[in-house]
Amino acid sequence: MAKKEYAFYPGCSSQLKASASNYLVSTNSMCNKLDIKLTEIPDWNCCGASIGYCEGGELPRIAINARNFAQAETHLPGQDIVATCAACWLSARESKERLDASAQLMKETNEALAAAGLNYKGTAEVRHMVEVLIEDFGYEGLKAPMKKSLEGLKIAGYVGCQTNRPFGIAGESFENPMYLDKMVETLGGEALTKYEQKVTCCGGALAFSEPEKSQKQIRDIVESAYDHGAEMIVTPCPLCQANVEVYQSEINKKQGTKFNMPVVYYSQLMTVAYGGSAKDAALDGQLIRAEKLEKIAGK
Amino acid sequence: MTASIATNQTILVVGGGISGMTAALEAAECGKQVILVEKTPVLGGRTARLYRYFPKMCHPTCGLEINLRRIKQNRNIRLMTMTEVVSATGSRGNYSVTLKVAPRFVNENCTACGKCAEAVSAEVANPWNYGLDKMKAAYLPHNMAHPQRYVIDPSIVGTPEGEKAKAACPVGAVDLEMKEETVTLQVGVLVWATGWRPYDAAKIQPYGYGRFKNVITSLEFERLADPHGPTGGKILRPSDGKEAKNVAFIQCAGSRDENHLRHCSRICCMASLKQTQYVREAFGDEGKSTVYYIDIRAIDRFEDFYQNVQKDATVSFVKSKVARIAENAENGNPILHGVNTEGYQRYAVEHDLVVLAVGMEPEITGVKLPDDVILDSSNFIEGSKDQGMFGAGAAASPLDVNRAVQSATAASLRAIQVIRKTASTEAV
Amino acid sequence: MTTANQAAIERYRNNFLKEVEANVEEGHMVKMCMQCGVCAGSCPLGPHWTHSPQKIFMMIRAGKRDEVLGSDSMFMCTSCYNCMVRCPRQLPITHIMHGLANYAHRLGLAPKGQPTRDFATLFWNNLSKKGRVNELMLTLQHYFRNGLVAGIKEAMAMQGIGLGMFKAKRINPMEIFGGHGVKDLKGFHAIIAKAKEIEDRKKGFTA
Amino acid sequence: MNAPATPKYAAYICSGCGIGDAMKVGQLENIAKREGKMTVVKSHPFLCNAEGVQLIKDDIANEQVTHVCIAACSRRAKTEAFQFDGVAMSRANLREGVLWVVAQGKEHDEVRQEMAADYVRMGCAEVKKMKQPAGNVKEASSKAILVVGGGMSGMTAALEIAETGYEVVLVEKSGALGGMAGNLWKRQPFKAPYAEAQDTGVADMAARVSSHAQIKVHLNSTLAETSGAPGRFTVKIAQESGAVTDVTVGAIVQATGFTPYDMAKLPDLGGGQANVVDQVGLEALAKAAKGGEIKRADGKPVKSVVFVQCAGQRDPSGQHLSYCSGHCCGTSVKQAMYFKDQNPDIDTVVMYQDLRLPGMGEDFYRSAQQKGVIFTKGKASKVSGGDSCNVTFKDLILDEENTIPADLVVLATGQVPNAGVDLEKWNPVVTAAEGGDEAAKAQRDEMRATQSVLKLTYRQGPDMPQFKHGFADSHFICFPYETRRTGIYAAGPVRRPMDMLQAIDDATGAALKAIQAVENASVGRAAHPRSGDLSFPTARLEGCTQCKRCTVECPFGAIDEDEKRFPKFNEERCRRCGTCMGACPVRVISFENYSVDTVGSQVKAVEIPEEDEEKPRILVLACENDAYPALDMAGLARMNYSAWVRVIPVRCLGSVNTIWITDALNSGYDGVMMMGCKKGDEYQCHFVKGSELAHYRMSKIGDTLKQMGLEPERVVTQEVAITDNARVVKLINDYVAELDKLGPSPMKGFG
Repeated sequence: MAKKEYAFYPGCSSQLKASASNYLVSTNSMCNKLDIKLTEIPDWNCCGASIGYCEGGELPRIAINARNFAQAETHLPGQDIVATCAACWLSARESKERLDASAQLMKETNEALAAAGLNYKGTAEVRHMVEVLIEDFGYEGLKAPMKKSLEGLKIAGYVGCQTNRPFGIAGESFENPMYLDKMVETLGGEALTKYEQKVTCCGGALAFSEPEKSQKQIRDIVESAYDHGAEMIVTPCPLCQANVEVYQSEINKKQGTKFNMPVVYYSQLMTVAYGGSAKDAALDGQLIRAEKLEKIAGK
Repeated sequence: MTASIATNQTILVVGGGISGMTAALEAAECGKQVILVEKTPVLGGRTARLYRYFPKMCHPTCGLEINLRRIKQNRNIRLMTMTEVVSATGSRGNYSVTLKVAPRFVNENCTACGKCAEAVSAEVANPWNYGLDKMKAAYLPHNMAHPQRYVIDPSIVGTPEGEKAKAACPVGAVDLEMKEETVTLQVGVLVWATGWRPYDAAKIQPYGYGRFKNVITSLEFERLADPHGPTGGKILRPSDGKEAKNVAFIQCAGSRDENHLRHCSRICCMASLKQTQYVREAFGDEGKSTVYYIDIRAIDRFEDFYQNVQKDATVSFVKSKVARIAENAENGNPILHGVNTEGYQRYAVEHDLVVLAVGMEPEITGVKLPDDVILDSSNFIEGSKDQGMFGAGAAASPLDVNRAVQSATAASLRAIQVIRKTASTEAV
Repeated sequence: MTTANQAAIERYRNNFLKEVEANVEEGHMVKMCMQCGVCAGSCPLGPHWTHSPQKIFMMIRAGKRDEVLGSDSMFMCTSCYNCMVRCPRQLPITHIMHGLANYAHRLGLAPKGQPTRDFATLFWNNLSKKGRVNELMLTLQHYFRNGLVAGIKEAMAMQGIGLGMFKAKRINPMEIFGGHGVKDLKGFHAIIAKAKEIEDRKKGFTA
Repeated sequence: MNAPATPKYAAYICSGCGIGDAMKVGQLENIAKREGKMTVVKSHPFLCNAEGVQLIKDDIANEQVTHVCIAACSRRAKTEAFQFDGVAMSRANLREGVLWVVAQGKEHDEVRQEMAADYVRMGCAEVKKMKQPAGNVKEASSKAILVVGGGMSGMTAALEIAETGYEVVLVEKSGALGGMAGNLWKRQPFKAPYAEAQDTGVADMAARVSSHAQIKVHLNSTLAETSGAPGRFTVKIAQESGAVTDVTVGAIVQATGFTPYDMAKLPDLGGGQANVVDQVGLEALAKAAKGGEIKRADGKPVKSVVFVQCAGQRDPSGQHLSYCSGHCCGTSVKQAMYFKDQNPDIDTVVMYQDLRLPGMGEDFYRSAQQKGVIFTKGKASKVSGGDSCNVTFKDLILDEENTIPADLVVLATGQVPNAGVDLEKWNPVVTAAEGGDEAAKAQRDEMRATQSVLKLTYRQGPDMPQFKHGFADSHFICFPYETRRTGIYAAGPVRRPMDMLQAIDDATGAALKAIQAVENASVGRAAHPRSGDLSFPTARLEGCTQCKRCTVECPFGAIDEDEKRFPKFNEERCRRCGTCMGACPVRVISFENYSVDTVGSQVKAVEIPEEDEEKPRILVLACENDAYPALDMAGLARMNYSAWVRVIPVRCLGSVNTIWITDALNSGYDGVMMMGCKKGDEYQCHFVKGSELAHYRMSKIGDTLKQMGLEPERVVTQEVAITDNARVVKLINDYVAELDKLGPSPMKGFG
């Protein structure tokens, strides 16, 4: 199979020593095994994220996303832009769709880009890594590089919001997307398909500004995973991962719970199933160690 | 084969529900030749599967009985059941229509004695009850089935079960050798009275139809309330067979929603108001109905019915499109989440059962409609460019029964006019 | 007639709707709401608001300018998009909420000290400084938003997490001195400045 | 039809479907021969198949059989097989009525056989009293159709009828065609994309009507008198000038439209104030503006407008209209667009409680929102006028009282049907007038002259009976066109509240029904629900006591009184329900194939066992429309009911003559049960009043029973629905148990 090439948009959190560095590391390992070549968009910038709305406004947010597109079009022509971060993907795709839909907006955006000598033509496609995996490889294709089964591992697939809404993965429902479950099953693990908090919001950026309210969300997400007998949670979103993993200790402290639920990325599961080491899968990047997964990696 | 039973003076009515029967009968009773084609083994269509009609709370089978009596005695109508239109070509006054006739495996000798059903043990899902229960694979579709002839389900043809049915028939009516036939007819005019089907409730994801057993559609609820339905008329919920005394009705399930159906399906408000009275009928003051709505569309005299239901202490109204349904894992109760927009009250309420008032979609799937047919944005039939084909009833617009009958009667006259013009052209 | 009543009568006109249509992101869709309330029930932070989106839309149509623009409701948006995908009229509710918050913020009418308002401002300023988010600085600035003492307290409370992140190599103390950023920072800033200029001109803000 | 002069009776007994296994068919044959006095008696193992049917056909052809009793399955089954032209036929229900409902097993053989034997006796007895109706072909029958009203509905009906090849006489009260539609600036869209108001098309339509060769238009005209019946209505058309034209028509479409509810009755909502108009008033302003700036009566341009929906409608208090007129939400949306299309800066608010735009109306609603029309869910409590109006209302979403100022307020008032005289009000006046009350006489004449539309000379009043709120239809779910005056059909908003699109469909449907009516009348065929029935009632006037019960009770006003005050049957108006037959105390009214005798002889044909046999007999008179099918379905479901009952289907409980009941009780039946349809406001009786009349008559039968020394429980009346198959079984079995407690009828042995 020919190598598949994509323009990679890792986003601010998926940089080395950033909060989702384990996502970056495991993504790279996973892509190696799948023979995917990711090339970072040269000099990419932050997407603005949703929370940028307040100060950023509409056009500046779209313009900075267009800057990334322009860079990709220029330097990686013909390659789809692939994001791993839910917020990056959403901001980018939303910007792209709005630019595609409005000639006026396109004009204004290019006026802004011109200030840096750039131009966006509207050719690059914006995709999420999960879309690449499902659409370009398919579940059967994802099975191919498997070296180990995740047999016996009970995993709650937590999809969260922004990889799911408003765009989502083609063919999946907003209320009960099944792709994480299918991925887990593909890798031989036990998917907890009835896990009902799979699309509950973790609070997003409000984890910072409204900790009480967000932690209530997080508590529901973790508690339900326990109720269904989960041994870990898997997610495709760095903010979901961070919020759900990091705040468990806070919740324990405040509310007397004893949460200790590992939260991993699908890329980590795949790296392990594809025979990668715990280090390849960046399992050392977990605040709550995914011991069972480490064990399989160590086998 | 080409049948010579029709000419360009014949009106072909497609669909044997209330609209199709009406269109066919009204034309036939004006002396016109009509072929009435029905896809299923029996006449009656969707209305025959309703327990009661609003607003009179009378039974659809009552009107069906009269219409069947009219059809049985009217020699101007030729009825073809288990027949579907495959294609229609030609133009006003001169259409060539290809029909596919599925085998019933029972011929006209059948006396509906029921021996075949006694002999057969295989069961199939019962479409009359929307698959809520099973029936024998040799069956009379329902009590008032017309033609009053049994049907052998194709699944047992060629099996020992099929042979059992054949052996049990005292009058040699079971014919397992029947084959699908294709028939071509020349007709002058077509009336599409193909009716409607419920919007696929599973597509309304937040409501969990298909995921939560105690979330059902309004059509399924009709069958639960009907003494001839799967529960013998007891309102029992699917998850555990317990009496569903506290029922939520969710309006606009699919309708008035650009994610689903753009149009308002018109009947659902009245249908739910009616169904609250099923709950009252079953449980008296113990029953509890809650209607979640955007606008209650109880148009014209139906308003009287609405006002009466409003007076019923067991029924309450919440102006809210329910946001989502969750399930109480312990008791299987659906939990409705949303906000009452009148004054902004947040709720998370458990009910025994949720009934989705699903919207109407035109039922024209599988038919190769001629290019001439004009459809509106929701695929209802507006008419045809050549004015030789007409939509009638719910195929033409989301209509309640009395408006469907009105529409079918009108379509019938328009069809007669085409026939008349064809005749006068030929006479020249 | 009382002045209050007179004022209410004056207010109950469509002018605020026009203002919103002109100046708020996707504001032209506000008029398409049919008051079903599905958004109100779909919001994860719904219980914490004064006004639901659907009610805000009605208030806009009723001309309740001060109540809307002074509300903290829009700042409760977690950008989960639940409301948006369920809206039967396909209103881009999330964007309208962002747009209203932005408008209120820019007009200076948004509630002072509203934590999400502050954090969101912090976030944008952080990312626009170097083109990429400096997570450490963002966190610290957030903790110290209410002054040194409160900041130390909050930071201390969270130090376990910080330590864990450090151990997991998911935080870099060196970021305090710079960290990630785009190379063409000048160009990046020029784009933002230009975009802001265009937008402000359109929306009637004088820079 | 050329029926042979000498009747010849034949009975055919089917032994198929297990009848032969469970019953002694030979004995049944003997009964048919000896007791039933049938000339030809044959049995067949499979009577409904081609061979069995041929057997009967051969006898009709070769043996000159004229009367056939088929003892097989229910009369509702195998009807296509057992269809013999020109032959009178009865059906003895051995399958659904005996085999399937009597408990299985040897121990029930005796009662089963007795039941079957009685049904054979009854079938034979009935057929002997029957004549095959030939129909009454009317050579001079008129096929022209009168359309009353020249609005959208009337013009549509006229054109549709004319296009189908029938002559039309159209009478319009005003000087021009167009009616209410002619007052409109624009109409709502009928087709996708449902986004913009459309030209009404009235002018074009009026031109087509006026120039149509087959339509004769009478403007400035009203009906002065309508007499006759379908096929032969004589109508006096009076012009404003006083000239009267007589026309003969076969059927009538009443498309007299509506009047807007009087705003003056809504002073709280500003009715009567200068800058408050109703929707018709707004159309006038829009028409005057011709697409330009809409101005108020005082000439001031309208810069803000509020539409108050449901003004004087949906009112549960009874003070105003209780119903919803259906069109007004759409009309206000359209009218709001008049303003927005002309100037988007005009503030337009539609204040509604439930916005009612069904079907594709949702697109129209969206389009108005797109144009900037504001929709506010609120209930207006007060509109104060003056140069600027203030609408005070409760905002139902924001949950607060509020006030909006507006240059103009439009009240969406409802449709009041122009239905003519309300017979509920007419009847007491007439009764008083006939009693000699002079004031009542004057009032009657006044009502007739000023309120009536049709001015029918019918005994039962000058207009169609109204069902509810002044609207004229009856079976408005399955058979919405069925008014209670045969051959007269309501179309458009006079039938029920409706918008223009529906009125067009409605008028087209009514046109068909009118055409059907003239065709039916020409061959003496009944209209719905006994469509195709060729029988008709005749009366032996020599026995008539002029009690008028038949004329008063006929649900369809079919019977007038002649100069000698005898009932005058108008066959073409008759629906063949037999209510007159049931009403007649001296039993002089009968149909060829359904009479006091056809049923009475069945009642008497049943063999009544002696008291000591302990075999009670119970007569069940079951309405053939709902109760009889329910009994059949009980059979189909193999439910068992008591073999003591003998069921006779009747056309309608209204046709039940009390003589059948007294005859039955006299001859030793232990009880009589009647099963009919639901009565009352939500009646399900196919003949509207039959079931109610039966209940009423039976409530009076107590005295007769007392005279006979019988308990009142010996006669019961039940309301039964068609789905009640389980319930009819229970009703029968419970009644049998009750009668068992009562003990045998003391009349036994006297019969």
